[in-house]
Amino acid sequence: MTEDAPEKTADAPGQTPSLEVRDLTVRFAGLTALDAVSFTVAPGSLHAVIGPNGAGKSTCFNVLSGVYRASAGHVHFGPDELTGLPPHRIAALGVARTFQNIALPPYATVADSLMLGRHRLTKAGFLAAGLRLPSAAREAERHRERVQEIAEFTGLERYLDHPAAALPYGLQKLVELGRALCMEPRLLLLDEPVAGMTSDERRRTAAVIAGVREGLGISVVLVEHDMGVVMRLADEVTVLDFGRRIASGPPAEVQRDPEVVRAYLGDTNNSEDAEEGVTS
Amino acid sequence: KDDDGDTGGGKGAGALKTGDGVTATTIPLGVLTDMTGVYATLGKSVTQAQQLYMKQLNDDGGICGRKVQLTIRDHGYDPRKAVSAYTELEPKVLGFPQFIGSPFVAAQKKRIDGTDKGLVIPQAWSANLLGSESIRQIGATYDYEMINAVDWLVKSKKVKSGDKIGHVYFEGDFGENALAGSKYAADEAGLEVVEQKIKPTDQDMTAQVTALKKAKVKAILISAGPAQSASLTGVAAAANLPVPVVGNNPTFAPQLLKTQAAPALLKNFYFLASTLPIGDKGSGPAELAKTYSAEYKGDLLDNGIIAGWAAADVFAKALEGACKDKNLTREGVRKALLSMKSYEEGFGITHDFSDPAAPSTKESYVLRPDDKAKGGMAVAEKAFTAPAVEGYTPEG
Amino acid sequence: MPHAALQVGALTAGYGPVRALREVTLTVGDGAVVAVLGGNGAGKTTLLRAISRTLGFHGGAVAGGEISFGETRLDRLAAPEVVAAGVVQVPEGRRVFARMTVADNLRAGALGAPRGSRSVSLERVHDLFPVLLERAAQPAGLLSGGEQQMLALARGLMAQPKLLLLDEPTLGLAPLAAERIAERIREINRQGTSVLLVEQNAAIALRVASEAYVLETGRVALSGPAAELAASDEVRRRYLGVVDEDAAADAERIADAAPVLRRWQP
Amino acid sequence: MSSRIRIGLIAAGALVLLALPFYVDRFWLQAGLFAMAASIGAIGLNLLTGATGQLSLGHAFFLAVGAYGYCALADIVPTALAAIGAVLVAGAAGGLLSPIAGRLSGAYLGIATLALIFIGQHVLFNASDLTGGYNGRDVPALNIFGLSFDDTETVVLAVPFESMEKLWYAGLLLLAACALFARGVLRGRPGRAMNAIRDHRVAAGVMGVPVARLRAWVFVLSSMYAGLAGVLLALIVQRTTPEYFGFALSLEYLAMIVIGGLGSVAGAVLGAVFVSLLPQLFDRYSESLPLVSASGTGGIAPGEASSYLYGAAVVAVVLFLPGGLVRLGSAATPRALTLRKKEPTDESAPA
Amino acid sequence: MTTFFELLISGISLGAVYALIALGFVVIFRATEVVNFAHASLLFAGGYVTALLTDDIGFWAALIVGIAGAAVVGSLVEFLVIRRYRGRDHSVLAIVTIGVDIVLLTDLTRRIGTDVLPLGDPWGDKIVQIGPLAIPETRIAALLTAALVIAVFLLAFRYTSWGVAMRAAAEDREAAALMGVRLGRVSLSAWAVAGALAAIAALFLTVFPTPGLERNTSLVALKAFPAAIIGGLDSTTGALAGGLIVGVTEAMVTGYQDELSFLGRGLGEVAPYLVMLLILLARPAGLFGTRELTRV
Ligand SMILES: Nc1ncnc2c1ncn2[C@@H]1O[C@H](COP(=O)(O)OP(=O)(O)OP(=O)(O)O)[C@@H](O)[C@H]1O
Ligand SMILES: Nc1ncnc2c1ncn2[C@@H]1O[C@H](COP(=O)(O)OP(=O)(O)OP(=O)(O)O)[C@@H](O)[C@H]1O
Ligand SMILES: [Mg+2]
Ligand SMILES: [Mg+2]
Repeated sequence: MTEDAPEKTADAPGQTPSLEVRDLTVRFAGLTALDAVSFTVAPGSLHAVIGPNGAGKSTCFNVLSGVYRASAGHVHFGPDELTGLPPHRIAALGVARTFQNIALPPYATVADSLMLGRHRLTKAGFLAAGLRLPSAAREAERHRERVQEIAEFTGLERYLDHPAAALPYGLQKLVELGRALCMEPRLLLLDEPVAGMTSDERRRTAAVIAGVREGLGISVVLVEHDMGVVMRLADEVTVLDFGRRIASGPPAEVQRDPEVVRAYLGDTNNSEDAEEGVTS
Repeated sequence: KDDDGDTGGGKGAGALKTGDGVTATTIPLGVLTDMTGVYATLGKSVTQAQQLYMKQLNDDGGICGRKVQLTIRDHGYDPRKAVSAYTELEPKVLGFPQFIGSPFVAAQKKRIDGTDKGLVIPQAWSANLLGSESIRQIGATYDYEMINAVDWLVKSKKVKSGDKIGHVYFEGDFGENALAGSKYAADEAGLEVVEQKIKPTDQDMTAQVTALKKAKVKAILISAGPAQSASLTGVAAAANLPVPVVGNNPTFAPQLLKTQAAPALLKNFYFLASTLPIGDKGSGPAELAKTYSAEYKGDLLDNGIIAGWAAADVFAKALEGACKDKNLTREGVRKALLSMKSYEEGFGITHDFSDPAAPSTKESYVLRPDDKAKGGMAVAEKAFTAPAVEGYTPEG
Repeated sequence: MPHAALQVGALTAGYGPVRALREVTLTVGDGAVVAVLGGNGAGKTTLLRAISRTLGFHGGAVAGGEISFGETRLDRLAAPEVVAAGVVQVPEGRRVFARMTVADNLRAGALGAPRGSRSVSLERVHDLFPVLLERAAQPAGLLSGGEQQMLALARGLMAQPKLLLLDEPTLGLAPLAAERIAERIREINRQGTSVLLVEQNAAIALRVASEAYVLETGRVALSGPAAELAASDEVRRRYLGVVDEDAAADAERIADAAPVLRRWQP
Repeated sequence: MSSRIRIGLIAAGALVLLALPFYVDRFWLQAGLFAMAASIGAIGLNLLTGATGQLSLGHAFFLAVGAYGYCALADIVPTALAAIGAVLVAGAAGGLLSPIAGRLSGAYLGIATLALIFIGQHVLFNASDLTGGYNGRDVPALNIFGLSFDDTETVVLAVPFESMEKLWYAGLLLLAACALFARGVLRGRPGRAMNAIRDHRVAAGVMGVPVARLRAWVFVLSSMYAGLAGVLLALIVQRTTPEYFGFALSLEYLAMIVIGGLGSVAGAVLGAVFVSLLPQLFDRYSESLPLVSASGTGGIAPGEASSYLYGAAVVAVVLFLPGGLVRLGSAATPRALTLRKKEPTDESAPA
Repeated sequence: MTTFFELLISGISLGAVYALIALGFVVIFRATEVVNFAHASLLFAGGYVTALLTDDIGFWAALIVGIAGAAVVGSLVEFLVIRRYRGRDHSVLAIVTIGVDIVLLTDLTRRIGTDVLPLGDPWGDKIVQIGPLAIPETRIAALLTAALVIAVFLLAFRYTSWGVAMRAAAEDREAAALMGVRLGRVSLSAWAVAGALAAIAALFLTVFPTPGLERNTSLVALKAFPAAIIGGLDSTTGALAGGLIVGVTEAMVTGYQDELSFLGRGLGEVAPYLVMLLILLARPAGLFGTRELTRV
């Protein structure tokens, strides 16, 4: 009964393929959330997707991670076509994400939430776990160590045995990030990772994200409203508005793009916002 | 730990052989009844009647100088409770003058016949319990009742060869055993049976009546609960299908005569039973009715009382027999009962217990609802046996 | 409307063994906008829960101190009565009624308000957030994060509060939208509603607020006129993220201190 | 409670259980066996409803499949194989339901599975030649390598061993095995995935959990547990009757896991013991309860008294022990954590 | 052909009764997201009170009292039990209602004992003849009542503050409290209403063609489960549709039992569940139920 042995683990990290989004369109009853959006995430780069509320950023993530079906268009992750795959198959390809509205099991300990991230990397099925085969035990042991590592890296080690619901909002966000990292992803999708943090917490989290990129050399797609963080981390920015792409390019350019200013930043305060969270 | 064995009781009273919980002073009997489940109606009357009987018996000195002592367990028609209750009482008692719920009796059949061998009198008349020396029903089984019913319909010119008759019956042994009878008899009489199987949760018989009406039946047999027969008779009358409705055993309760269905029931309903009704003028029933009402004031009189009383009486007679044979054990009781060839308990029918494979009688009375009589029943035709029963062998 | 101020005196509250608030004292003068800053777990949300009497829903309780709004002692009331008293909270994390339509969410918000005035406040929130009118018939659960945030805010306004408690109202809002919220808060305030504003976006919070408090692990660490606080280094560095040298160095240290994650060899 | 004490207690308990057949009579053994069978079934249901959040009212059906499957198979293969076969058949039956089990959840799945019971009973009543119809079927005694679990007496240490005594040990063995297996599953990788599905279906999928498939498999597994429980029940009662496998039975199992504690093995067992022994105790001793008059003397009959108490007990436990009986002992598994336990102390709150 | 129509009619009229019972489930479910297994006993309570009083104070008065009585019982259940539950898991509350049901049923069956209690309704066994079709007046009354009551609730849920409050409370208690919803009152009122509905259902369940209230009456309430699910547990319209579907299916299958005998006899009770399964395969949330939303 190895009911869910991971389908595809041909993902030795390093040769991270590039992510190609082509003419992605998502329609819901009555509105078009994404309208022929295209962008490419170069291997190992950090690509930010920004835009006003309701622009379609999370919807885009939902398609990339298989939660929504695309009405039209394609998403290629290296050789694999993601559109139309169920979420767990996409996860098996090494795509991990965090959720904008926290999606953690409230009563499970942080440690367990992180271990869930290891699901696709582990094999123990009902029989192995039920009969407590030594193989399963060894496996669990090895992965617990790695979870510990990642917890330390994200600064969660103090909370490993706390139920997630008892943690303040900001920390829960961090747990989500940790859980995604535990999937040893090749592509990491972060939906507003620093929302609800004070600026030095933001700085710390930003450092973590940067560290991930340096350490693992994986691609990251970042949705964030904190321009400070975006400016600091992004190599490339795509701006959506009403589901359409209105601009893309390196952060500095995009930030000056009048369209973007009009639709998203608002000229009054972008300087101030830009200051926020900037370091080094 | 006691091993359900013949250890209980000393070898008192001369050479009297005792065992199975019988002591120098008491004869313990078990009662497995249902006073909270679907057969609560029956269970209450039977149990109270049996308690009354034993009280009188003990007041007259009991049996073999011993008092008979009933231990009652109410299983509420829950199989697991029933099994547990039997398991609990079996080691302690000589036998069971009452065991309601033939599925449970059937469930224990193996143990009763195999190891325990204590006399059990089920308050269920399904033929599939026949053929055991230890499980003995009193009265005709459901199938015989229905054979008689069909025979009576024919000879009283209510149906004739070639006609169709409907049979509405409960899923389960009661209904399906009755159906076996009606089908057999119908074949014999050249009739066709239109089957309508129902469940206790079906309380509105409109659809059934519609179907039977479509089939143009000339009479309807029913082996179900009181609610169903009331609904059936009522609807049939209302849907101008004015045919006789003939039920057997628990299909009628006097309470029905207080309901909407009363007129229809009084007009079209008949009822087969192998005892006189409690409301009968005959000495047996009348006396019982009197003493019972005296003991349990305000409690309704129904035929469950007679059934309970009769069972208690038969058991007592068997005990006396066993006492005479100086063998007051399960074996002794069984033997004694087998030797009772013509037993008349005063309810109008003679029973013969010598053949475990056959019911103690094949006779039935035809009764009718009667709002004046006690228990709401009066005899419409005295006991008879359909000629057809000769060729019939119950599948057991 | 009757003049009333929120008084929180020596409030101590927590969850089972956890003390989330210790001896917190704070005042929201009538018609004032007061900001509460603080890091994760500082106790900001707990403070609002204590005022709205919803700690019970989280296995928490007030252990000491008192809360009064004008004459009424809030800490003796049940949550709905607090609303009736005119103190309305817009909770952290939106908490919109996902399966109800946007319109019904707004009606739910108005349950606490006097009947007649509903249509008025409905218009107000609609021109505040036009998107809510477009989406009136859509299940709230299907709105985008930010749209849900707007709905939550609008729902709170429907009750026409005397005192509005906002828990991170700009969370997940685009800069422009956040700005608009800030303006609206001022506007609402001008119309006579006092506001207690818990906000991570200190820049906005301090701009909107007249006074501000800084909570750290359940204690009031700093408090005073917003302008003064905005000037203090501590606040500038930790909450405004404005970088001066040592802060930069400090940040560097953090960055280095943050252990790097090495690849996992299966 | 320190693990040493705990182990000590467990060992003591085990000894008592092993010794019981030498001291108590058939009634108690039977009651105990009912509890064991119930425990196995309840563990299965708890895997499904407690751990994966899939409400099921159809458990009785799978018990029936197990019980009748055993009888039917025993006609053609040795009883030992029949027992195993029955469990597999139950599992297969669960598998057949996967299109529903995989897609539905909550009350809808609950009542959808309720359908199984009525359909199942219909089949039991009508497929007479397989199920014996209303008569039910005699259950052939289990016979493993010549050791037969029937009522032929085998005297052990001067105590006659009949079916109950022998079954007792078989039951203990099975229960222990089932409990350990389930515990392993719950604490291992599958368990985490199951909880994830319960707590946040979408997130679980994104984390790489094949939601529909896992749900289906859990359904199969829990059906197999039910099947085994069914076989054991059949062996205890020695006769299968259709009435038994009804709605009430399913509710009973649901009550067990809730009373015991959702999602934990210990909980399932505690609940099963509670629910299956309580009514029997009440029945047996209800005469001696206050304001109860012995059966048939009018007033509150013992049967009634016991169902009053049973119902009240169910309510009381759920209301005053949210989280179930497991809360009483420290047998709580990590999964049964509440917010109350293990909160951050204020030191650990970040500055 | 007349047979078909007769069956159709009897099915619809029976279905109306199921619809009334199902509506009781729906109200509770919408207000508290609890599957209320105690509904059968509420129904029983209402019927019992009515039956007791009908001889002394006349039918209509008795009915009113019965409805009130059942409402009180419902409120008591909420006040004494449901309200005391501190957890948040709805399936657990369902178990509590099972416990409540056991207690109530035991008590009521004990009181009713072996009786069959007529409710003394004015319709009696009168029949309305429409061409070849005969319809009991009781059932016409049932159909009208069901339609009326359900319409009322449809509107109440949609357009009254009570309805909004109820739905809000069901979805997120804390948020509802923050809107000023008095959670206690809301669920209390829901249970009271469910009780009242149950009493009405009890009436039509026990009048002609059934002889009266008796200990097995409550079993019939089970049939409202598939009815409620088929329609969609949170939909009032669904309750009506579901009830009718169950009723008609049952009547048809019973009426054409001979033609269907290869499926085994007595299929009447099972058929509705089969229909339910089929419908659920197509629409996991029933015909009118709202699907669970997956938005992240
Ligand atoms: N399942 C759905 N059904 C209907 N409409 C939806 C659904 N999901 C999203 N939408 C709509 O699609 C639009 C885009 O939503 P999306 O969540 O992608 O916005 P976003 O860019 O993430 O905004 P925010 O920054 O506020 O999170 C929104 O208007 C939302 O209402
Ligand atoms: N339900 C709960 N059970 C136990 N502890 C809790 C609970 N909610 C919060 N806490 C603890 O109380 C303290 C304060 O939490 P609170 O949510 O008030 O912080 P906060 O300032 O709102 O943080 P954030 O800015 O992240 O929302 C934290 O240490 C947190 O761990
Ligand atoms: Mg978003
Ligand atoms: Mg907070």
